[in-house]
Amino acid sequence: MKASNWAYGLAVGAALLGGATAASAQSMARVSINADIRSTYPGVNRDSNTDGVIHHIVEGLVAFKEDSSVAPMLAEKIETSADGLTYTFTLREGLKFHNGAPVTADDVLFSWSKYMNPETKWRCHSDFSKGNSEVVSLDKVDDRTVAFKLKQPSALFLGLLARIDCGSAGILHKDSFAADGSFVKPIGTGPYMLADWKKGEYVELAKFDGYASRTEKRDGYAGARKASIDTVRFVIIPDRSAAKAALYSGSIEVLSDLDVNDLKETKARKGIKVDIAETMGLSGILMQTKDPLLSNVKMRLAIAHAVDTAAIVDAVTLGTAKPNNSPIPSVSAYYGKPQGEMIKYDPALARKLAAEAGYKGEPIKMITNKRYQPSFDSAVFIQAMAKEAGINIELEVIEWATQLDMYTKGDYQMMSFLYSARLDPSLSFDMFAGPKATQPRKVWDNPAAQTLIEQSMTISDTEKRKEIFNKLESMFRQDMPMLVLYNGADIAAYSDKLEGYNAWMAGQPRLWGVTLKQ
Amino acid sequence: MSAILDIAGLKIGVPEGPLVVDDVSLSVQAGEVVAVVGESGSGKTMVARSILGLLPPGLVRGEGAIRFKGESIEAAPWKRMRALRGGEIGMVFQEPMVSLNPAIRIGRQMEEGLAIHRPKMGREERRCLCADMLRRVGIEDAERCLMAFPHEFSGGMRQRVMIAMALACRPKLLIADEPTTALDSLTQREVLDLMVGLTREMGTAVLLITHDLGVVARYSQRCVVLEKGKLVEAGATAQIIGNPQHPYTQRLIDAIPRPEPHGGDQATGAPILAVENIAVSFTRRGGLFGRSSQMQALKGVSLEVRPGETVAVVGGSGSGKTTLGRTILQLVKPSGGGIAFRGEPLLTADRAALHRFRMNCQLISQDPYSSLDPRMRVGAIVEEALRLLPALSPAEKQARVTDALAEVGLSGYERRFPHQLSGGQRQRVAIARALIREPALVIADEPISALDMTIQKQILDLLGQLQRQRGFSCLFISHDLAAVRQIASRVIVMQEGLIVEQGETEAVFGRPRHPYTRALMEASPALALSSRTLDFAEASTR
Amino acid sequence: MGRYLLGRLLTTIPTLLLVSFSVFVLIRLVPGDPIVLMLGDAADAETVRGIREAYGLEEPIYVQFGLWLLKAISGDLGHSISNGAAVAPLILDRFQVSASIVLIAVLVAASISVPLGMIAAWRQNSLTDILVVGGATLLLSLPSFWLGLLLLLLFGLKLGWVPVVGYVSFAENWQGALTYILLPTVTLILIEIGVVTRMARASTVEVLRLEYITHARAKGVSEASVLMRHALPNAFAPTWTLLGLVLGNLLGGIAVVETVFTLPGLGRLLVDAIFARDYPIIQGCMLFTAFLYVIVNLLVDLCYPLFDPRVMAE
Amino acid sequence: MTGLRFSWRRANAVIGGALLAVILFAAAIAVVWTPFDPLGINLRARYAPPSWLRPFGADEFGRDVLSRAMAGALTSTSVALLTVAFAVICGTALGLVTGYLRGWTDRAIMMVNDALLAFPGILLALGLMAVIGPNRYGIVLALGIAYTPSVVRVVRGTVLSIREREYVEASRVLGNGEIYTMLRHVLPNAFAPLAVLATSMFGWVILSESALSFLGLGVPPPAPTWGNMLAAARPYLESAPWLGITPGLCIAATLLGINLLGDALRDKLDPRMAG
Repeated sequence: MKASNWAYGLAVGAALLGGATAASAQSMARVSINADIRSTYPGVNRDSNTDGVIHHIVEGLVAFKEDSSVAPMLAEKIETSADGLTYTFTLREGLKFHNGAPVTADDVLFSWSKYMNPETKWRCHSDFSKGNSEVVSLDKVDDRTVAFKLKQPSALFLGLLARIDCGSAGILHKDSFAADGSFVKPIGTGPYMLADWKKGEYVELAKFDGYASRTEKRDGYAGARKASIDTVRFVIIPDRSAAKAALYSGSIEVLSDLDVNDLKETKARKGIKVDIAETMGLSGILMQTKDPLLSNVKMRLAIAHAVDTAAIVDAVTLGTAKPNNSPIPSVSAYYGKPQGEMIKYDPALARKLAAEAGYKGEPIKMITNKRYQPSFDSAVFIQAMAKEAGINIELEVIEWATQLDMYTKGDYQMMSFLYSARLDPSLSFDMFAGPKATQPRKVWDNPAAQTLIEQSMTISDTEKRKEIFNKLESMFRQDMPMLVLYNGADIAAYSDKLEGYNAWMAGQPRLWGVTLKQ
Repeated sequence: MSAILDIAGLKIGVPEGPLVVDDVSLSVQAGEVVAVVGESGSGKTMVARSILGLLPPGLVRGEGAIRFKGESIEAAPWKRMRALRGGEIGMVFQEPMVSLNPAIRIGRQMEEGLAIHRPKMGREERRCLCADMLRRVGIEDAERCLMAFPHEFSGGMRQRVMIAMALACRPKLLIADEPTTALDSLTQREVLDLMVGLTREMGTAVLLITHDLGVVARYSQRCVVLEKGKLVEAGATAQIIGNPQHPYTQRLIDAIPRPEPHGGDQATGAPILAVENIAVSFTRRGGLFGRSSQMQALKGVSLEVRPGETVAVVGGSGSGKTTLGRTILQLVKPSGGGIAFRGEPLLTADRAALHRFRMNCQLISQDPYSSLDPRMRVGAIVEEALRLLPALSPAEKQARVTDALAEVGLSGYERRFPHQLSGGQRQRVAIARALIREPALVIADEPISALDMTIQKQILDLLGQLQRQRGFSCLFISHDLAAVRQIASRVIVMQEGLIVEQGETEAVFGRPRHPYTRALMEASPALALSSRTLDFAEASTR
Repeated sequence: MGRYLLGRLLTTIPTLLLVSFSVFVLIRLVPGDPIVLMLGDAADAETVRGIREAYGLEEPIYVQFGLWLLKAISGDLGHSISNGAAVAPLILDRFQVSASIVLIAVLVAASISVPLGMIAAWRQNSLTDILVVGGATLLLSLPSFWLGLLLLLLFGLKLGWVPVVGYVSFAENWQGALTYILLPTVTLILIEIGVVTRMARASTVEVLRLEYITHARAKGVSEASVLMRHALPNAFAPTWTLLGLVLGNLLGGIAVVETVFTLPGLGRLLVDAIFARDYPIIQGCMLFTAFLYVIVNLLVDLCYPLFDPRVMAE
Repeated sequence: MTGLRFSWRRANAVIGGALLAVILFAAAIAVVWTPFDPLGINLRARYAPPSWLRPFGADEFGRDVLSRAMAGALTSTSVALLTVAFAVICGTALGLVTGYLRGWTDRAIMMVNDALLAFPGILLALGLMAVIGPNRYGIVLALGIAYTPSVVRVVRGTVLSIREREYVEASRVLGNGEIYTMLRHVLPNAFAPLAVLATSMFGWVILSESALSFLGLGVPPPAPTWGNMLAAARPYLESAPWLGITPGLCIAATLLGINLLGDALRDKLDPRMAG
C-alpha cells in the first residue's frame, strides 16, 4: 500500500513537472462558448455547447460528414446483412483510450450497456429501445468486432448512432466510471483529453499524444482528427458583444457562432478571418392550429403570403443563409424542386385570405425571445410586414426558458422558433409533426402525414423516399402550420493565427487539423 | 487699572445687508464681571463671538475696534488669534449638550487646549492639572471623568466640565455666553456660583452674556443693555436695576413678575379636579434581550383644583411635574390612584364621559414652536378645536375664531402659518386654541419658559386677564417661582415624584417649611430680584 | 457584547427564513422548467417527468423546502441542476470575484471621497465646493453599465490597454487578476465616489455648524486639527453607515457591471441561473446575498460606536 | 455681496429643472408625434449614421434613434412615475398603519419589510421580474414592490417621531380621534421626507428599469426604452457608437436633473442643509 502510494506520488509529481516544463513552449487556442457545459457524460445532460466540447474527447463507431452522410469513425468497416437487420462493425487497429488502454469489443459492449441503462437517461435511449430502430441485441463477434441486431430494417439506424446530440454513442473506457457505476469523467479516444473544468469559467482540454487518426481528409466529425495544438480552452463568455470584443483583443482565438449583425464589422477587422457554412437547423414561425383564429387554414395562409421570406432572410442573415420555405434543409440530398419553391409574397392575396377567414383585425400574439437574435429580428420584420397586409401581430418578447415551456405545452398563438439540426428528412418532419393530443409540443397534427413519415423511416431506397417527402411537402404547404424561413448559417470568426479552421453544417467548433502560428 | 477688554463702536452684519450689532462699545476691567443683557435678537451673542473671530458664516465684522489688554485684536493674524483663543480668552457656551465633541473623551478635549497653549507642559503634568481643575469645579471622580465621553454626563456636569476646560489655561478673560440658560434653576445657581467663585480666585475677568436680569443682578458689577443690536444703557448694575433710564430697560425690569394679592374667596365650591394618590411608572426597554427597568415618575400624588383658582406645580427637572399634567390629561396611563373631573372618575370612564372631559379640559404646552402643526394656518389651528362641536354652522365657527384671535391680540392673523409668527404670537395662538371651547380647566405646562422676558410678562398678563374674564381653573406647571408667585393662588412643590409642600402661595413663599422649597427659592434669581426691585422701588419712592 | 451579538444574529434568523421560503416558492412559480431547457425542442413529457423526479422536483413544495433547509443548515446548498456543480463552493468561488472588486472599489472610493467631501464642506460655496459637488452629482448620474461600456470601448478596444474579457483569480496570477478587474473596479469607484463624496460633504457641513466645532476653535485649535480631529470622526459616522449600505448593495447587485465586463461574479451567476431556472443556485445566491447584507449591516453597526460613542449607551 | 453668494438651491433647481423639462417635454411630444415611427423598420436606413434627417442616426432595424429615444423617454418616465406612485401609496399606507398600530402587526409587517430590505432593490426586482414576466406593468409592479419597503421605513420612522410632537398631543387633547389625527396632522407633516425620497426614487427607478432592461428582464423589446436601446446597442458600440451614446446620455441627463432637483428640494424642505 505504502509503496504504491509512493509510486503514485512520484507519477503525479512527474506529471506536474512535465506539465510545467512543457508549459513554456505550449500552444493554446481559446474558443468561446456562450454558456457552461452541462456535463462531460456524452449524450447525457447536454446542450449544444456540451456537444461541441465532448466531441473533442470521445468518438463513436460512426460519425457525420459535412454533407450529413454517415461515415465510419472508430469502425474500420461496417457490414449490413441482406435482410437489413444485422450491422457488423469492425474496430480499427491500434486504437487507444486516453489512459493508454487498447479499444476492444468489450469496451463497445460496456459503453452500450451504460447508454442503454434507462437510469443513465441517455438522450437516444428511446430511439434504440423502441420504435423504428429498436436494437434487439449487441454481441461481441471477436475482440475487434461487434454486431447490432435490429428488430426491423431501418433507414435511420446509422444516422441515429452518429447523432451529435447523443455523443455519437461515444466509446468510453470503464475507468470513466466509479466503482459504484456512477460517471466520473470521460476517458475516450478523441484527439483531446479533458484536463480541467473550472465551472462557470472554462473547460480545458489537452492534446492526446497517443491518438490514432484516420487517414482520410477531415470531413465533419469524420476523417482525420489529429490534434496539433497542445491545449484548447473553451472559455465561457455569455455575452456576444463581449465575446466579439474578446476576439478582437486577442483574448480568444475562435468565436464559433458570430452574430450575423457583426459580420460586416468583423470581416473588415485586421487579423480576423470569417468562414460561413450553411446549417441544418430550422428557423420558422409556428402557428397554433388549435387557436380559434389560426385554426382556419386561410388565416395561416394569409400570414404566409403577407411575409416576404426572401427579404427577411436577407436582412436577418445578411445573405449568409438562403431563404427556404421547406422543412427539409436546403443542403440535404432530398432537397429538390418542390422544396425549393417559395411561397409567393402577395399582400393583396393575404388581405383577401384574411377577409375570407373572417379576420377583423384582432391582435395575434407572437412569442419571441432575445436569446436568439435572428429569431427575434425575424419576428420584428414579420410584425412590420403583417401590418402592411392588415394583420395585427403583437410581439411578446419573453425569456427563452418561458418560451420553451410554452412551446412544450403548445400554449401560444404564434411563435418565432428555432429547431436544432435534424440530419435526416424523416427526422426533420418528425420533429414537428405528431398528435397534439398526446404531445402538445407538436405543430403539425395530420394523421395522413404521420403515416407517410413513419413509412419513410423504414424504406432505405432514396428515390422512394424522395417521392414520400415530395408528397409530404405539398401536404405541409397546404396546411401551413409553420412558416419556415431559413436553415441558418454557422459563421465562425477566428484569429488568422489559426490555420485550417472551418465552419461546418453542425456549427460546432473543431480544433483538430488546425495549427496555431506563434 | 487698565481695561482687559475694550470694545468701541463695534458693528456686525450681513455683508451689504442689515446690521445685527450696531455701534456697541463696552469695556471689562481686570477681575470684573460685566454682563451683557438683552432678549433674543439683541445681538449679544454676536458681540461675544466677534471678540474671538468666531462669527457664524454669513456674518462679518464691520467697523469698530476690539482691544485686549491694549492690543488691537480685531484684525489679528491667524496665529495670534489662535494663541488668544483658549489661552488668554476662554469661552463657555450656552448649550452644554452640544458644545462638547461627542466622539472624543473629556480628558483629551481638556488636554487639547493645554497642549496648544502650554506646550512645555509634560503629559503627566497636563493630566494632573486637568484632574485638579475638574475637582475644583466639584467633580469628585475626576480620573474617571477624564476617561469618559460627554454623553455620560448630565447638562449641569457638562457645563462644569466646560468651565474647568475654559479655565484650565488660566485665561485673563472668560466669555460666558448664556452659560446656564439650558439648566434648571437649582443647577443654574450651583454652576454660576462656582464659575464666579473660581474666576474671582484666579483673577479672571468675566463677560457674562445673559437674558436673565436676576443673574445680572446677582453676579455682575456692571452691565450693558442691548436692544436689537443697539446699546441702550450701560453702567453699574445696581444703578441700572434700581433706576433704569431707557424705556427698554424699564420694560425689561417691569417684566419681572411681582407677587399679586390673591383673594381666597374664589377658591370655593366642590373641586373641579381631584387627583388621588396617583402613581406613574415608566418601563425602560433595554433592547430585545436587555433587562427592562422601571422608573417611578409619580409616587402617589394627590391634589385638588377648585373652580376659578390657579394652582401652581413647581419643582426642578425630574420632579414629575410634567408627568402629572400629562397624566391628568389622559396622555399617560397611571399605574395606580384615581382622577375625578367634576366628581366623575376618569380612569374608568366610558367614551362619552371621556369626551365630556376632553371638551372641558385643555392644554397650553411649553414649546410654542412644536405645539402648532406647521402645515396648518392659524385660523385652521384654532378652528380645529371647534370641530367636535357640531352644533355650530361654518359661519358661527368662523366668527368664534375671529373673536378668539382678537381676544389674544392676533386679529387678522388667520391666514398666517405658525413659522411666520414670533414665539409669543405662537403661544397666543395656543392660548386661543385652548380657550375657544371655553373649558372649565386649563393645564398650562411651562407656558412661558421658552419665551423672552418681556414676552413672558405679556403672556402671563394675558392668561391672568382671560382667567378673570372667563373664570376657568388653571393648573400652572412651572419651574419659574417668580411667575408662579404672580399668578397662582396655591402652590404645590414637587420633588422626585412626591409632593413635599403645598399651601397658599404667600404662605409657602413667605415661610417655606421644606428644605427643597427653600433651595428652589434661593436658586431663583428672578424671585430674589423681584423682592429686591420692590426694595429699590420703595427706596426711590421714599 | 457577546450577548448583543448573539441577539442580533438570532433576530436575523426569521428574516433569512422568510427570504429563503419566498425565494423557494416564487422561483417555482416562474414559468419555464430547468429540465425542459435542458432537453430543448425535443423534450417530451415523459422524459421530463422522469428527470424531474430524479432531481426531486416532483415532491410537494414544502417537502422540497424542508429537505433543502435541513441541508442548508449544515452548509450544503445542493447541486446545480444545469451542470451539477456544488452550489455552496460555487457561490464562494464567484463571491471572491465580486468581493475583490467591490471591496477595492469601496475602499478606494472612500479614501478619495471622504477627504474630498470634507474639503468641499470646509470651503463651502467656494469654487472648489461647486466643482466637487457638481462632479460628484454628475458621476452619481451615470448609469454604471453605460460608464462601464464607455470605459471598455476606450481602454479595452480603442487603446487596447487592458483585456476586455476573462478573469484569473488572484491566487493564480495576481498581476493578471489586476488587469482584469481594473476597469470594473474603476467603474464602480467612479460611481461610488459620486455617492460617498456627497454624503461626506453633507455630513461634514452638518457637523461643522455644530457648537463643539466653534468650541474647538475657541480653544485655539488649528483648522487642520478641527477638520481631522473634531469633524472627521463625527462626520464619518453617517458616511460609514452609507458605506455599509453601498457595500451590501454592491455585493449582491453588481450583476450589471459583471455582465458588461463578463466577470464570473456572484451577480452574473444569479442572472444566468435565473435564465436557466437553476433553482438550487438561485436559492443559494439569494440566501447568501441576504445573509451577507445582514452581516455587513451588523459589522457596520458594531463599528459605529468607534465614530459615535453615544451609540454604545443605547 | 448677497447677489454674488453662490446659491446651491437656485443653481440646482435651474439646471435640474431645465434638464428634466427637456426630457419631459420630449416625452410629452412623443405621445402625439415623433419624427419617425419608433417601431417603423426601414431596411435601407440600417445603421444610418447621424445626419440632418436623422440627427441621432438609425439602429440595426433602420429605426430612427431620436424617435426611439423620445418614445423611450415616455416609457421610462411613465414607468418611473407609476412605480414611484405605487411605492409611495403602498409604502405610505403600510408605514402609517405600522407606525400607528405598533404592537405585533407592526412587528410582523416590519419583519417582512426588513426581509425585503435585505435584498438589494435591483436584485429583488430581478427576482420579481422573473416571476411576473417581463412586461410594462410587470416592471412597475416589481420595482414598486422592491421600493415599497424603503418608503414604509421612512414613513414609519417619520410617523413615530411626529406622533410624539406636541401638536399631535394637542390634537388628542382637543378630543380628536386617532385616525383623524393621523390623517390631519401626522400625514401632511410626513410629506417633506416623503417628497425627498420620492424624488430620489424616481431617479433610482429610471436607473433600475434601464438596468433590468439591459439584463433582458425589463420592458420587453421592441418597445423602446433607454435600457433596451442601450442593451441592443452594445454589440455595435464600436461600429455604430451613436446607438449607445444617445440612450446613455438620456439616462444620465434625467438622473442628473433628478439629482439636482432633489438637492434643491432637500435644501428647501430642510433649510439647515442650505448653503
